[in-house]
Amino acid sequence: MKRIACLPVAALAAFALQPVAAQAQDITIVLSEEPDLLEPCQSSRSNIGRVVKQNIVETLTEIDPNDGTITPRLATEWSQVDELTWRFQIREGVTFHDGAALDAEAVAYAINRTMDENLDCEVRTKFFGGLKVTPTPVDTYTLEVATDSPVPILPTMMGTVTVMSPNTPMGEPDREPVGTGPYKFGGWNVGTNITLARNEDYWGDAPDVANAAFVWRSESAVRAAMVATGEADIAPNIAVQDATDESMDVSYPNSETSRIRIDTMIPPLDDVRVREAVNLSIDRDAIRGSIFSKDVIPATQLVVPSINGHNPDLEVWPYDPARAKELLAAAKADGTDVDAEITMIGRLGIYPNSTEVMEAMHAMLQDVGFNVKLQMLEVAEWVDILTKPYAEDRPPVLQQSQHDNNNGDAVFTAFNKYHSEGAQSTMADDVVDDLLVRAGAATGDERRQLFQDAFKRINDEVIADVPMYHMVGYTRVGERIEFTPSISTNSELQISQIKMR
Amino acid sequence: MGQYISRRSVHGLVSLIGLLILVFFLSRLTGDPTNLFLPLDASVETRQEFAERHGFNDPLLVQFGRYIGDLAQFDFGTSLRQQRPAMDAALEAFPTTLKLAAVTMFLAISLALIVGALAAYRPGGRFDRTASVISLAGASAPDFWVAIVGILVFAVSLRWLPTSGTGTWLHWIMPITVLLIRPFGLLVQVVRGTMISALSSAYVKTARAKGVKERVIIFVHALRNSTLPVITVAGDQAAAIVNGAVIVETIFGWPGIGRLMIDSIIQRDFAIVQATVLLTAVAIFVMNIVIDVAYAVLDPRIRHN
Amino acid sequence: MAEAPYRHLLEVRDLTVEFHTSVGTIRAVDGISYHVDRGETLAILGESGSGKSVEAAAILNLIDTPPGYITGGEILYHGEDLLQMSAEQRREINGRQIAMIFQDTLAHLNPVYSVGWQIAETFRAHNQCSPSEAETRAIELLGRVGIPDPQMRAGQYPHQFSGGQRQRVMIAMALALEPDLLIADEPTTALDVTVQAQILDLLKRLQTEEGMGVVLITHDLGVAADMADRIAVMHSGKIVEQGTVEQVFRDPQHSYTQRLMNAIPGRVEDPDHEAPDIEAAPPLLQVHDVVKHYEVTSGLLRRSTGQVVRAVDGVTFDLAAGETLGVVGESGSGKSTLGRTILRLEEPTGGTITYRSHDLLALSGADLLAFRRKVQVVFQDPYSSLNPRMSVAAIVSEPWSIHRDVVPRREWNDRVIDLLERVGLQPDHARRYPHQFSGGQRQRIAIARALALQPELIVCDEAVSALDVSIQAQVIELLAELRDEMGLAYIFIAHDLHVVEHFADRVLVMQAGRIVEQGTSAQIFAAPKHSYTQALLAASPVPDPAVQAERRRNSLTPAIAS
Amino acid sequence: MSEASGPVLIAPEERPIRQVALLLWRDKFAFVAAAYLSIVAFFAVFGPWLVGDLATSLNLRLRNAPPGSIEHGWAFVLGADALGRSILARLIVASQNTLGIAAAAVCAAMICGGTLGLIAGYVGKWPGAIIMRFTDVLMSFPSLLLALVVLFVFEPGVKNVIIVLAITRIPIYLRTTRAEVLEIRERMFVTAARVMGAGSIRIVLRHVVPIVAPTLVTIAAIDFALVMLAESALSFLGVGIQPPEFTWGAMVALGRNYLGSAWWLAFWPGLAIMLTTLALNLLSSWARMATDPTQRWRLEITDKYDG
Repeated sequence: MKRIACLPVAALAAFALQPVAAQAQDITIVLSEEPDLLEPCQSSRSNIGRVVKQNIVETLTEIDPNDGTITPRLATEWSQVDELTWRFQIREGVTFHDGAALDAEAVAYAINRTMDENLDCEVRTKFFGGLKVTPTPVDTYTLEVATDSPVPILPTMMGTVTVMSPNTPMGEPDREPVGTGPYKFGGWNVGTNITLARNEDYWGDAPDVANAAFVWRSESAVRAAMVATGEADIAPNIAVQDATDESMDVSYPNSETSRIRIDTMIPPLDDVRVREAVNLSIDRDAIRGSIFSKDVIPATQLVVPSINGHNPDLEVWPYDPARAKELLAAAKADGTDVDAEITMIGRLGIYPNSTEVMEAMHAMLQDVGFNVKLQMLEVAEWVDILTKPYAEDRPPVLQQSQHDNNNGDAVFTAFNKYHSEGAQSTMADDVVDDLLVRAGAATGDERRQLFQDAFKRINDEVIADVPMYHMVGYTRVGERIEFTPSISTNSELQISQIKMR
Repeated sequence: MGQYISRRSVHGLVSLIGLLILVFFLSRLTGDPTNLFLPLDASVETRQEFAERHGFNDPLLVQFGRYIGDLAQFDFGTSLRQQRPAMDAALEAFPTTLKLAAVTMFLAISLALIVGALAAYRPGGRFDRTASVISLAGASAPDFWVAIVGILVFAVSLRWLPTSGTGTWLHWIMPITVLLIRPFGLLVQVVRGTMISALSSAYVKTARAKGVKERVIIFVHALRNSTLPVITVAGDQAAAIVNGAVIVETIFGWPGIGRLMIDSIIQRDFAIVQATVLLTAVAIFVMNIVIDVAYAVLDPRIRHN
Repeated sequence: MAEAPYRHLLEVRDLTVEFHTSVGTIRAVDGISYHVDRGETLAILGESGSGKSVEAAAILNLIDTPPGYITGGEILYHGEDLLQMSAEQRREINGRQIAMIFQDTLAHLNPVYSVGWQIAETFRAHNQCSPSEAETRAIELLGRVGIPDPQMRAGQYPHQFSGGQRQRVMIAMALALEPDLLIADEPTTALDVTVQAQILDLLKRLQTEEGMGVVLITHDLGVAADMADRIAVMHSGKIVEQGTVEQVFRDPQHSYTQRLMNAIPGRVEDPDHEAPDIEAAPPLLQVHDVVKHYEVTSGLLRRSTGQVVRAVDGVTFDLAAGETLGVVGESGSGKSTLGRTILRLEEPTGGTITYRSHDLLALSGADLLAFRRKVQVVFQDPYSSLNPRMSVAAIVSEPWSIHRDVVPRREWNDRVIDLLERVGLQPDHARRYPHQFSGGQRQRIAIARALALQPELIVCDEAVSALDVSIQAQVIELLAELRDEMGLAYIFIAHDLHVVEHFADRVLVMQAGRIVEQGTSAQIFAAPKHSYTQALLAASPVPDPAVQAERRRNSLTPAIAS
Repeated sequence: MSEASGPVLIAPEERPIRQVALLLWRDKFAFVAAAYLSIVAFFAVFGPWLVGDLATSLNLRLRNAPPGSIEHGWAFVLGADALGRSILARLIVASQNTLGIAAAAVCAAMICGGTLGLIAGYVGKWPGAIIMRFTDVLMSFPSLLLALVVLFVFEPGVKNVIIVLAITRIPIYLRTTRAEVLEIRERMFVTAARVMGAGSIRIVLRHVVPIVAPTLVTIAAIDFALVMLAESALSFLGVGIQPPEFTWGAMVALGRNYLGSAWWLAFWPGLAIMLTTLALNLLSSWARMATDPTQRWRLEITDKYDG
């Protein structure tokens, strides 16, 4: 009877597979997460931004990833009219993909659409929360933008506002964006891919890549495998352990800074000695090059060096468990209940190996004598704990988080995280509050200085968090193309910068 | 039969309503999507305004009433994330999973019938041992693990198959295999068990006494009688296949309803959770009816009762 | 197969079949020899476990190997040893030259194929004719074995046929290719007597027409006496006696054969017993015009279709204390439903039942519990009537844990042992579990359990029907003894008239839910008045070859389909 | 009631344990499976005590140390994980959580499902109907989704993972019990008990439960395996057991991130799960055969033959 059982399984080997020979100028990009929408107004979300921002829709200004300076894009120049008003000169001779002309009216429409409360819009809620913005066309290509309170960095902020065609309906989310960018929206097979086609009428230099397809795989190993096998050309974000091939894998600072937020309001963490002891207990050098890439940079504050307001004089906390124990003993002697259980809250998948790093820090804190409990949460519960309103009877918490500021200025970081009224602030320090308010209204060197002072106080005196690292991402780039990831690759992926080999 | 099916339909409707209520309230208990949807830096006022606009501040019962009211008009709600009718999103994803499940179950059942029948012919024999251990071993491995190892071996090292995605028939092989191994392993055991008793049953003796060939005895006499329990188990497996589909769709990047369902609950996009659950429940219900009909077709004793 | 002028159609020589088990090798068939000639019927007579079915299976190569092995002997068919042939040669002989019919026809027919298909399969298996011709010939055969409207019925499935009809189908299947030899393994067991008579008639007729040799395997002496030319008696895997039917019945040589003959239920005598006087005392149980109807329902709301099954249709009788009442009828006569109604397991649709002048149907709570103490039951199936997970001690003492005032707990052990001894079991059996006992022993346990509460009435629902004849006799003897010792009354439900002949004081004959005749045992058996009673008596084969031969000459039973 | 065509065996009474051991020895696969499971069970009980804090002490220098070398001590023979902890020690310690969770979930499901099934089968009527509709609801709720929802509502600790896994397995036991009860309550010994005057509770406890229980236990063995796999699927989706607690399933889920560079992180716990489920399956199919009177002979035969 066994003979009958010989099933024709063997045939497979015959089909040794060749990667489907793609058109010479077509590329495939594999991302981790599919966008829900292609709403330009949501382009601050990386899953949407990587597809649409600066590919399909463009912004008036652009932030240079290398030095944080502002460069022209759809606006050619800008100037401040008065404290509340800025004037932008719109680039001439640009048309949207649907044929509409780009002029001041069109930009005003785009700004109004972004500010429209009927549309769920992250650009508005993230960068313009509580601010009233009124665009007024002065002539065909001149636009004045007024705000209800002084915004010294409005040109920087305009780098986040995408300009979509005036034919895009008000108040309704978009699934087929139309902009002025070097690529036109081609199609979206939900769950499968999104395709972009080169805009032959683009106002700038014609890009190399003719067609681009975005696909999604949630597993880093699969994304890496796809580039390795030639099924995809770029995987912008893979885990460090999958970056095993130096010829393809490029690390880049991804503008993220990881930290452990300390809740300074709840005992025993309200004692600054305990907070310092936490910082001294972490062996940052052991984690770097093992759990994290060797390229991560131990951080001293929550903004990366290219950000206006970064304080270069701060020093990385040393690893000094002996001193940490002394501090704890001293705190205990003064009546602080250092044996109270402290909850470490981590978020699953916040960055690659997030669980491992929390386990490692948990062990390090335990070694020094902290009574810590580790809890890994999924994103929704984690957000609930991270943001105000906080629970009244919350335990002392050390919370894993990560911050991304690639918009050039410390204001996008500081108020939210450290002002006593900030949505994620767990500290209340009058000096810091004052510094931050003054910095927000200042310009130039004074602004930088005030922010630097604030960071110095936050990190050296208040000790509001455990700064971890300025993180790096790994991009795997296939051999057919040339692409150098930059600090902005985390939120956008300009296909026009990709060159075919 | 007609009466039976209409009674089943009433039961099905009752269960469906129960399910909708359960899903509605359970999913709401997982928390408000506001924090998740808005950027971390959003102000308290923005959050408040958002929740108000989407009705998350109303009492649960009011929200439920609204949901039922819409449902009566065949409005299954609007996805918060995708900003479009939730049922559109669910229906778009459904065919993929359906195809995946159908091909998998078809292959699992056919292979299990053949392998199980041959194994049962000589229980304890070499073929039986090998088939049992291999099928069970396959069914005993975590499916996501098999999937990733499969990609690394067959796509990256050997380059026989594409890593993931959809397209050619080659793209089907790994997802189907991963999805197949568990139902196949269990079904082989079931087929083997029922075949062993079928082959030692009295009517097989009669057939041997008539001089019927062994091949006919196995595949005509015994196998048809073994299919009923197999169909029951296969039905349960098919109903549970959406679980496996979640894993397979996630890893291989297939746009199916399993992945949509899980992504939606993680993002607290309740309308889609509800739509997908409704859709799968209806599919399971329809499948059960089909199974009942299959029983009747395969077994005249059921047909005549 | 060459027509070798060999002496015998089939000759079995020194056949030995062994089964290998963990408790050692069991010799199921131990060196038996016999032969059959053309046109002759050999009855192999034996009780369950005697190895008679294994031996038949060996002829058709139906023994499962493992665990069974033919370790010795020859099976000569037309002088050629079947055991030396290849599996394929054996297959070609099966069905074409040697055919077999089996006992439990519902299990032996494939439930999912139509009977026409299954009969036609015999032709297909031997490539005898085209598939369409096979169908036609299957329909012809169905007609020939007496199935009315064969064209339509060929498309039906086994479960749509009655037991008798299924045996006809089986016979049609076996005779399809006109075999030389037919092996019939308990072909009429579990059939009603009238149906049994028809099937035996059919077999006899077909045998005469075809000139087949027949090996008839049976435990029923009556059937053997009716059908056989020669008899081989099997016991514990050996043939203990062989001879013509007259020799064996008239003058059994071997002690086992003698015991078997004495065990014929009709021959149980109970001279000590005297029937109680019905008129003397107020009756124990009065059943008046009891009706039990089942409504046939359909549809979503289970509405009544207006159709009614009249399981019990107006039954009236009295039962005196200490009296034994036999209730006899074929399947579907309503006798078991009547028993269940008296036990308050079913609520009757109409009528009254009084027990010691209490309205039985109105009892509830403590009164019902008190009644439960007085009336017990022994069921047919000794396998399912004992909980397999309980020890014998637990089974027998269970009534006391329900009725806590009967026996104090510390005396349970002693009383269980008493009861076991009383029903003929050993005290150390108390620790064992039901599966360790034979059918007859289990029935004794069930009786011990029924006796535990010292009841006044025991309903025996086919209590001996599933047992071998010799065991039947022993159990009935036990019941009779207990009756005399304890003054028990019995309602003894049976399908076999002869079982109750000498045991019952009075007999009710039931048909289609009604009592067609009642009277004392002597009256019913000596001078049956109702035609149905007469038919029942006539159909039941008497274990006496002379009587059977006489009957057959008169051929009272017409060959109609059951 | 036909006696089987084989000879009637009066089962010997002597020493049932020896009998079971003998039957087990006859089936070599089942024997090996039983031996393996005994070892695993031993580690589940004594593992944490034997290994101490070897399983949790970090050593980032040994991060992802490959298996096959005892250079760093016997504990690292299977390699080290992403935090340089001994995989062998972690496997041993995790066996407690893994088996404990699976056992607790299966037991809870069996008890709940069994009880509800008894009610549905024995009482019937409207409680039965409600229970059956409830089962339908539970069965048409994709179990991974249900698990996710419940674990989002309650935090994913050991206790809640057990509850979730139990809930999703309830229907199996419920339906099986109900079907068996419907059949058992028609059996003669139940009728006999009613004639004796036994009440419903007595009948259920004395006559129905003991008969249903072995069937449920057989299902439980297979379910045990499924629950272990489901638990690892939960970990894959990120809601299973969370550090610092760990199970084999969680180890595979975490280790999958390293499959491309350090396969042993996911391989060993995956192998442990696979072998355990395989062993349970083999043992339960052996048990099914050993308890089925019509198949038991296959184990009792003394001789080997070649299929």
